[in-house]
Amino acid sequence: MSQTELVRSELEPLIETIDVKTHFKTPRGIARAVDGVSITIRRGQSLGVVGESGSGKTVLSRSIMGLLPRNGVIREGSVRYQGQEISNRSDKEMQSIWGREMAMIFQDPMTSLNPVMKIGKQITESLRKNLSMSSSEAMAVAERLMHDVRIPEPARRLNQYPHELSGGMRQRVMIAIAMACGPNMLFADEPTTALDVTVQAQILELLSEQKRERNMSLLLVTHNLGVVAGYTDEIAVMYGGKVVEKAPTKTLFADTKMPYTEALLRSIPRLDQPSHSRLSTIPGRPPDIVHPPRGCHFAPRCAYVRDLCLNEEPELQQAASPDHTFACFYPVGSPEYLERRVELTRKGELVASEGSN
Amino acid sequence: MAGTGKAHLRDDTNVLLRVEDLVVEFPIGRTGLKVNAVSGISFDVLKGETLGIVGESGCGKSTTGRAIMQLPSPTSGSIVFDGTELTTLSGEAMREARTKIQMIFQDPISSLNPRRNVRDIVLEPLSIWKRGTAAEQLAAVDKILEHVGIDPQRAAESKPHQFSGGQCQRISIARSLVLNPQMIICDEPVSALDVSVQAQVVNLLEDLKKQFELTLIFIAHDLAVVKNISDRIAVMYLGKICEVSSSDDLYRNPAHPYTDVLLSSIPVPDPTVAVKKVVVDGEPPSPVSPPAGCRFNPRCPNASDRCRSEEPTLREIEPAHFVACHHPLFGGEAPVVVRSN
Amino acid sequence: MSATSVTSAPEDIIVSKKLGFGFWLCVTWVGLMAFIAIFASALPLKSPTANFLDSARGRPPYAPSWSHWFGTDKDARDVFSRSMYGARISLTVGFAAITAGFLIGGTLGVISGYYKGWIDRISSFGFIVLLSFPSLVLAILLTSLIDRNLLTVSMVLGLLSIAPVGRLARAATLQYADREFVLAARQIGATNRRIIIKEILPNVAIPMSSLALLGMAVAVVAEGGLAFLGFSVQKGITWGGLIQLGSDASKTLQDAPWIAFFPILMLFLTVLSLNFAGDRLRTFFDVKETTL
Amino acid sequence: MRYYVQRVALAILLLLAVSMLTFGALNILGDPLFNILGPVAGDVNNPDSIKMIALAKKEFSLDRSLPVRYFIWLSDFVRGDFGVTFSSTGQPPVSGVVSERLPRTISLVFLAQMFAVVVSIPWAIIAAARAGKISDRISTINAFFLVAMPNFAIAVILKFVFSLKLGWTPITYVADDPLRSRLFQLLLPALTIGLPVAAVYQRLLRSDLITTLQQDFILLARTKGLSKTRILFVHALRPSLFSFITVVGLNTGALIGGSIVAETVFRIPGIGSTLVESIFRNDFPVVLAIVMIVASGFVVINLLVDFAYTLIDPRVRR
Repeated sequence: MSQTELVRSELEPLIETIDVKTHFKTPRGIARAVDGVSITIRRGQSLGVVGESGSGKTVLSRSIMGLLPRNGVIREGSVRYQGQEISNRSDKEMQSIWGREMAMIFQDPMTSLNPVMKIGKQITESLRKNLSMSSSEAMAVAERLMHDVRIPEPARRLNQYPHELSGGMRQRVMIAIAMACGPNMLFADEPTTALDVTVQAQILELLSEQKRERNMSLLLVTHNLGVVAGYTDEIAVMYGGKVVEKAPTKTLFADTKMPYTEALLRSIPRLDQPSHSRLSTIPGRPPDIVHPPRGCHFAPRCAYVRDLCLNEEPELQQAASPDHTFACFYPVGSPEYLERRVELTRKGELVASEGSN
Repeated sequence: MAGTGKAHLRDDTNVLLRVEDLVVEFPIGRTGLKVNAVSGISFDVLKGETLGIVGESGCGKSTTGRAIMQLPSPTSGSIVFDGTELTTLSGEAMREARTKIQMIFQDPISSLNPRRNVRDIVLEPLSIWKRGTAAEQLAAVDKILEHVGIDPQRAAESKPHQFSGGQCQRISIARSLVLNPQMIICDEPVSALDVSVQAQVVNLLEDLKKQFELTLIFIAHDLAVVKNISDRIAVMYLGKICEVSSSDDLYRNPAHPYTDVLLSSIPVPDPTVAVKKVVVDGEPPSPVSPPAGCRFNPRCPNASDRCRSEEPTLREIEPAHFVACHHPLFGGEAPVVVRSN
Repeated sequence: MSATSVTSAPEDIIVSKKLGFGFWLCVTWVGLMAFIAIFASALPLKSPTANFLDSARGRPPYAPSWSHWFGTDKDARDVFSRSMYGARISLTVGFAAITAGFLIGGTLGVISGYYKGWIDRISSFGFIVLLSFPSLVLAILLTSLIDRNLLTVSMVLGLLSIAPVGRLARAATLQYADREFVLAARQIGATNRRIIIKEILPNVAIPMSSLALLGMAVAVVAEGGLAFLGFSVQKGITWGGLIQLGSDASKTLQDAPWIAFFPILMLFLTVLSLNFAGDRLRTFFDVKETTL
Repeated sequence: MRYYVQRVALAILLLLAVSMLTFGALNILGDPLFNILGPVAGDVNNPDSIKMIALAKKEFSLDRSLPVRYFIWLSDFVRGDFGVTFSSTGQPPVSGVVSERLPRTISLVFLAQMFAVVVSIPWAIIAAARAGKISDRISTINAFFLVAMPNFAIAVILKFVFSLKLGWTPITYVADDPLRSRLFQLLLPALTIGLPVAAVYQRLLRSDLITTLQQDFILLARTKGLSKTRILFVHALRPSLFSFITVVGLNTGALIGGSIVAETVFRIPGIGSTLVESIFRNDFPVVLAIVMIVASGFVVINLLVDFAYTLIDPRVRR
């Protein structure tokens, strides 16, 4: 690859989705799990997808990778990988992409490894299939991978079964499996949610190190804004199957536009607040994706709601800073927002801690 | 006898619960091995206080909570609640004593019987203890449901699965409140909930605590939540208490290396704060064969030979701040104890 | 959290939340059989023991005809009415056996699953001992030693169903006994008795009820097998006995297959209905469980 | 190792309990004296009868207490001495009758089991791979029909169709025929008892496979780029076999029960049909011996199944 080509490929999106919709047919009606999401991930970049349960973040990552079942699922929109349309490919055609080009790690390391297969075989399997390695070659690579993900005594571990390993070790094995064929794109679906906090930090560190060393792109799905803050370049906030705000990480935190993002940030208890500080909450519960509310999906829970929000759905719009989009009629900082804010403060409905920040 | 010490126990007339040398062990099948879930811990809770117990999975925090309720009874140790020793109570007396302490569990859905309607679930304690007439009981249940923000009308008609996780947790709280308990033990009450809902439940607990003059024990792995709700925090590691202090002090001045690790591992939702490098390797060892000496020594950056052989005891390093560590981050080395024998 | 929403969504599609037409059809068939079994003597049926010798048609057995829908057997008895009367013993024994099995096995299972400890060890060993005999062998052994009437045959089959029912009840109880809502009930001061009745039973009973239908199918087949070998109720008309009568000699089976085949059809339809209805009920409740 | 020792100890304990139960049932519910002497046993006024009763009591240790008789019988039994049969043609030892007929029953049960396993596994895999599609639904309905068909009914139907109408298979079993034709004669009986069991296996394995296929580790296997076939056979099959092999063990009991029916219908002199005949003949020692042998075989098979379990599930190994 020549120098110019390399530069071009750095700029070109690795993954690009346009208006992806994934709807499930359920007995209650159609569940709009992902409802028109367009995102772009460039080579070597990491995107954090953040949302509450039911926001569609996991379905989005599986839709991009083409892992969802075909029965009872309505899929629309376009997914491009290195410029190639892949959303219409069959499972069989995707097999050449899975493992080699894209890999995924899951939330629960207890259930994500085959309980009756030795660790070694689980790692070497894809090497042998995708890179046509011999058994001994693959074993040698597997041992190096185990070493890379900092598993002590890799040779011995290769001969063990998953139940003989701790949760953190299993998650490392899962990362080793994902890294085996050197994918360009890694999907990490809540990779640390099931882990203890000290182990979570180790795994996040490992992931970002692997990403850096391999110039790999990363899509990190999580409900924890703290996790994405330190480890991603860009963040997409999802709510009710849609991206409601997307921005480079620093911009998102410094210049939050969407009241939902703001509320989400504020409801996290922070260590630097004195104890017994009143936590700011979001009233109500996440929207029903089968029967979503009219207008802006967040409107029923939003403190800054106005008539327009209840009747019309806001489109994603460009913010002042580049690469920052949000879907709100009265974003944080707008005159209407400030007006309502003054009202709320007067009525004492804003808790003290919200004033600061 | 080397335990984790009792220096932090307070000699106060206001002490509602006093736990001393609590040990809980579970046999593993018939293998002869046992899980050392809790290995001799002591703590006390004053009336109206909130004690936070924090630690990673397997540190024995939930077991401690259940042992107080005698579900199951601890292997040894003393638990004095409101002047009564709970560990020696007979079945019937224990049944009655339990009503004064209530517990809320982690999984809001599993905490409620899926086959009963919600009002029935909240009514159950009153009907067991035959408090008041049927009409009075119903009125009391409706009132408490309103307190926790559940529509009594809906509760009368619905089964638990028709409510969200956060609402189920509110229902659990309502059930624990109807008997007017003095203390509520909250075992990871918000861990299974979304952040936005988590804050609602924490606020609700704070409100109810004031309204009903409750004493709380709040058990969780999330230090940020524990710190927010607690007055005093006990940090547990592998069945032992490492540090006890007021919650603000603990955050400002952690003394035990483990507390420090725990604090710095928490991801901060602010990209301008540089991510701290991981300061600890590995994972907590199995509670089946805990390490000798200080249980944190295999992972501790400050571990010395002394840590590997001698178990540290809790000592006060500044007013109301206790640590069980030979080489704490401040407050000086632990004095070498000369044994009389 | 979000992972469950993904995996549960496709499941919703496959398993419908209705019991469906097939279920009700099966229930109707079993209900009809039960009705006939109970009211057989009051219904306008030919006598099952009467001899319908028809000199014009020569020697019996007679093939099915307008007057004898299912034909007659060698003694010129009406196969249709005998098949109807056959439902009586088959269904009664099936029902009585599974009821006894549920009362004894279910109680033992719930108690041992809830209290665990030595009660559990003893009853579990008892279950394994009972299960160490192939069930038909044990049934033959016991029925051969007793005076075979409706009650004793039901009791023997009931005894056989204790162990399987007990083990299932125990497993179901174990599943719930450690759930938080049981702990919650204990901490509000509920007695063990109350917990078993109010918290455990409603949860165990519903999945078990679908097993009752499956269990009844097994008991009906077992009774048929016993009758076929000659070990069921003495001198009673049962489906198994009718089939045996129609197939004991190769010549009978070859020349007059209707004698055996109509009772086979009745038995088959009944067992199929019980199985199908039970299975529908099981998936129906399982779905409820996972959506909780 | 500890696990194996425990399991063997339990099996021995079980066999003791089973033997006590069988011996007890036959001696308490039944009347061994009547079994030996017939009506003479009740004729206590006739001096001849009294003499015979006394003789028989002595001969068969019936004058001893029940536990003593049990131990005498048990020690004989474990040494292979099953007593003598009460037959009109002298008193041949039971062991001879059993050793002549047992192999037929064993081959019948073995054939049926092989058939059921060999048919059900591919059937279940194909069905699970196409779960929810039309072909799967049809196969599910077929399985339902088979499960609902009692084996005595299948025996009658198969005999009617293949022996009587088509004449493909002989009506009776001829013990003197060469091995090949005897195996051929066992075909219909094996189908009789194997068919419904195959359907039971298929239903169970299919539903376990479907459950396994929804697990996260299958999703992980897919993201590795493995082919569907490899995922089915290498990843999904083995963890789905746990309850399958348990049920294969348990259903050996159903097959043994079925062999009683099949041997009766197809007139095969195996121990199943012998059991029925002996009961009608009140031949107490044969009944006792057969029930014990069958139960022991069943217990041993379930023991082997438990050991097989440790082969496929590493988590059980200690």
